[in-house]
Amino acid sequence: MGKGGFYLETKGPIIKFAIAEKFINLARANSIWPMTFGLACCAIEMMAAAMARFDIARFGAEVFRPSPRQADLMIINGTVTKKMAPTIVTLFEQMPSPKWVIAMGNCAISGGPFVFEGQYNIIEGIDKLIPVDVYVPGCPPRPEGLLEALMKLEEKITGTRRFPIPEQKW
Amino acid sequence: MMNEIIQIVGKETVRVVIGLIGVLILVVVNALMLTWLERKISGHIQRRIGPKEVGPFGLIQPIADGLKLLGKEILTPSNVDKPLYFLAPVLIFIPVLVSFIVIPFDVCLQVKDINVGILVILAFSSLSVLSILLAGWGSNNKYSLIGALRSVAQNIAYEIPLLLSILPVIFMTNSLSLKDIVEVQREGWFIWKWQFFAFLIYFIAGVAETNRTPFDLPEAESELVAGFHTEYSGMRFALFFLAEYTNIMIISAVATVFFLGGYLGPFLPGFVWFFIKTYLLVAVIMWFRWTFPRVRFDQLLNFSWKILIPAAFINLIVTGGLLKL
Amino acid sequence: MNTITEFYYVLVFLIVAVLFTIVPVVISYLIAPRTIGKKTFATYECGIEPFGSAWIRFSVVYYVYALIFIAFDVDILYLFPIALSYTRGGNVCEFYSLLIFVGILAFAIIYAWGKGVFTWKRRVQ
Amino acid sequence: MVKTVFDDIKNTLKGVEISETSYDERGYHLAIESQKANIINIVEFFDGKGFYLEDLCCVDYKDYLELVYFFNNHKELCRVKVALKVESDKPAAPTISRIYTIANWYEREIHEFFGVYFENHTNLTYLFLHDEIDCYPLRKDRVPVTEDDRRLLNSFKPEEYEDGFFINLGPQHPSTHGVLRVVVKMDGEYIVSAEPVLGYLHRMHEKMAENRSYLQFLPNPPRMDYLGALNYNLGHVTTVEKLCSITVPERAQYIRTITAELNRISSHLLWVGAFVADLGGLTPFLYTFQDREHILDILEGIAGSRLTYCYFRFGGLYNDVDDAFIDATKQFIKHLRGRFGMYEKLVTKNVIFINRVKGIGILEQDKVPKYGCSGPVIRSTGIPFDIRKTEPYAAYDRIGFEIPTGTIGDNLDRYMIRIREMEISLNIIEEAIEKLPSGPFKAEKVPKKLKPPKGDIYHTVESPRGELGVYIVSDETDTPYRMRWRVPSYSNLMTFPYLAKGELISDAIATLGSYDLVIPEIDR
Repeated sequence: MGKGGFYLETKGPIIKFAIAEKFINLARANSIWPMTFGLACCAIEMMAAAMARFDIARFGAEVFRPSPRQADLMIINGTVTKKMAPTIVTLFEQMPSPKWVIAMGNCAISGGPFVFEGQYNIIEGIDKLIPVDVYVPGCPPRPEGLLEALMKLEEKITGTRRFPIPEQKW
Repeated sequence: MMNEIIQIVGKETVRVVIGLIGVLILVVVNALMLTWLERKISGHIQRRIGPKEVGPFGLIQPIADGLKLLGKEILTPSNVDKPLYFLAPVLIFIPVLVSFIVIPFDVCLQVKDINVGILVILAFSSLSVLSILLAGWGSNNKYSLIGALRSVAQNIAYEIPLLLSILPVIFMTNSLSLKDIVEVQREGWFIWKWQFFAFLIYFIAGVAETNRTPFDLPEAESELVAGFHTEYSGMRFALFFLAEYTNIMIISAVATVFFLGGYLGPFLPGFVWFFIKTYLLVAVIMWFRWTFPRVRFDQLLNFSWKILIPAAFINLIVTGGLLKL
Repeated sequence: MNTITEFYYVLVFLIVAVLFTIVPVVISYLIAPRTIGKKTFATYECGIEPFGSAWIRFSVVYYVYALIFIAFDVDILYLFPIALSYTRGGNVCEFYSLLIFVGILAFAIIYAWGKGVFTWKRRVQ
Repeated sequence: MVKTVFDDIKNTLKGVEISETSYDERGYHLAIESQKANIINIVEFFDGKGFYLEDLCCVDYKDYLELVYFFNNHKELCRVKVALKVESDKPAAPTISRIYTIANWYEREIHEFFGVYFENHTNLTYLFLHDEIDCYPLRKDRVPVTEDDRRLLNSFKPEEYEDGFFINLGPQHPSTHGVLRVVVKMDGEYIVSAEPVLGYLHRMHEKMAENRSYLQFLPNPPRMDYLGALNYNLGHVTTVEKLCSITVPERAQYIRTITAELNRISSHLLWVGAFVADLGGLTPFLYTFQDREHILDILEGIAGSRLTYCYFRFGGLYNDVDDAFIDATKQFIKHLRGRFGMYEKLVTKNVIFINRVKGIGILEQDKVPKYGCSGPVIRSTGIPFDIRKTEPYAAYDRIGFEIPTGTIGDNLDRYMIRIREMEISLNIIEEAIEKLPSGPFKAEKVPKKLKPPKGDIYHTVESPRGELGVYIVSDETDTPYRMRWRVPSYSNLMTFPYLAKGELISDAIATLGSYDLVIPEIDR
């Protein structure tokens, strides 16, 4: 971004107790509220993850807040164009901390299929603009992919994993 | 005068403190319960499970939410009107707490039976309108502003049917004390004794007063993002949330007292009956939310003025007539 | 005496309510981390910089409703004292006074209705 | 129709070069070579005849640019291509936005991507591109943005708007279903004016097409419209097949019909849910998604992905369907038919819903040609216009079906039409399964490297949102010289400023929802 990507100044809390912090982190991991925010194809799969079949509510993450002020998680679910980029950075900055970002889909990770010589309109990877916590590859990823990303994010917050990783059978 | 005050403080402090602790616990537990209930009910209506992994049946989910919101940064946008912006969440909580003074949970389970009980609730509930207006105006955000203005118009429009629907009951009991009103119903609940329509009017107006679907215009998500609390984050937002759920309970509790015989009922202890009735009504309000679309603003206002208020007038006249003729 | 007691209750609850809202905010302020970005404190408007302030003159369509409300709310408050002593008198004439009072109020609605206060039209120039 | 138009032009517009072309080869009946001097007259002629502007695009031939206007008629198929050559150095052309409202956006688009200046155009500010673009992207040579155009880059300047109450709906807004931005001027709850701002998801599909071979471009169309992926896939594939004269086996045609209709149902189902969610009722959204999952499962079984299917290949399909697919589809038809009753109870019989949509967002029939809208939006006004009937592709001409139409063109009509269309789609699928012939699913001897003959072709299909047109100019290489996508949501959205004017904001949002917008499709 020509007009200057982002800068963040992070400060820890004023008072910090190790035990309290642990509990609050546990609470944070179990109550991740995503922001209502859709970009492209992956947004439909994000919606599907919130619907009856995949039901992201089981993990307490179905409270989609339309205002960034009340959200914890930003799911970048689609191609980030140069016109959209300042908006995304603004929205990310307007979220109160602690906040997390999931880059969902190849477009958000690297520009995906829309990278070619002479491209003039997309950002090749949202991590050039804002810090990303979990990447979900796929074009688009399945809703299960997003659920797994949520698990990964919980693991990142608390340090422990909710379910054991299933054995690979192939 | 001074002596009297000291006397009262000395005599009543124990009761006040016990009552306060009880009410505070009730408010917090109720809000946690209701958020859980809402998410579970919505889940089951929508053919999914709802919160499940956090604690047994997801029961710890609301606690996790609360703790998370506690550990969340509180942002104050730079161009808000700071005094108003700070005052709004404080104001919204006053009516919530004060209303519980007069609600009779059982024959002797009441903080204080004030003889103008219902007036206390009604008077203080007007504060929440003020709070929403302050929140909307103070935020300096256009969605908030529209949400707040809608909220005010809506609240004042539905306050009249609300008043008019409880008036017939007062005509029949000649008392404003909630406990007296319950006691009179030993002869029969008012919902069966002439006041069925009053109950309906009250309930509809109550749903509107608490800004719930189908009257949730102030926070209409598809139009106004998050409505009047768009700019509120962390704990301040949680207070709005807490107040909303407590308000639902208060509206249902007053309906229980006025029309459903309050704590009266066979076999079970009184407060159990009271909570059963109250939460049934709460569940119905939640059921509304997950079934109906939202009404439009003019429809909302006109529904009150064209249907509810005339109906309430007729109901009042009929009650007056039945009592006298 | 009794009234002062009641006021005492309300006052205590009121103060506690205020404290109850301040304490969590303070705790939250102490234990929450903070991040400050360039636009963190800017007004939210879908991620776009808003055009102008929200504090401008704003045409409210429903101000007429507010006017009727004031008239109504005050009048209905008069009904509360009536309600308290309605059945104590044995006379039918109380019913007729009630009828007249409510009738006048109802007339106000009919008047407003007829004046077209309750119709919202699409505004096309 | 074609003959009368031909004669009329010959007689009334003297000195216009007009020729008849083969519809089967080119996709249009008449071709007109026009000059700057007479283009307005020609356009006015078509406007007078009740034609609508199907598409307006530009092709860069290096020595000159060619503006291509497509006119078509809703009543009877008669597609006319009008070509206007403009010099490549400082290109300029007269505007036709006064005659056709939709041309306003088409011309702005061409101005952005090719640098063609339209004389007397009211507002040539950039619609799609970001502020720091430094060249005209679709020009074959790199042409830097001129100083005059640079001033038009930032389309909204706050200082001009100090006197009004302006609200941005979007790009991040729950009601815009993606990243559409509508700048709304409000007067209390009423909308004074609404102006959509596009381009937040412009993914350069048309530029990519010029850089990829026909085969390599296959995955792109499904990503333009991720809800009607197969229909886009079909549009691309059938156009190229027509251009290269590839015949597709009958079995493949039927399977294409079945899968495309399944996809249409899944798209409409999502819309029904999203539309009711716009009105505040969230639960139907979850119910429709549940039904939609059945379709996703069925299509995943044959195409391999859940959303952006790329199932059709030039000359046939990626693979054949099996009995499991047929059984699952039959079961699904039964299942969905049973669900319509529930939707009716939950939505259509709900008095709040009816009061919210009835008589709102009325689009008059006579306004339709000015905007060139299509799909359920045009059918709601009472015009039975459906590409599946007027220009049948796949196996639609061998299957009987009706076209549902509305009466007054309000939101309720658009809702009912989509519900009805789902029922009709079920019937189509049922009939197609019954008639499904055996045989190969792929044409033999389709070369890996397609090199179509020189020339251009315009071909349309009916996507769930309306008329999807693909215009390909081939130069005998394996990459298209120019590929232009005429997308339905674009012209449907153009009616929004008109329909939203003077409405309450809640109604305007319902109207916006009723278009069934897919933003990547508009932005391409």
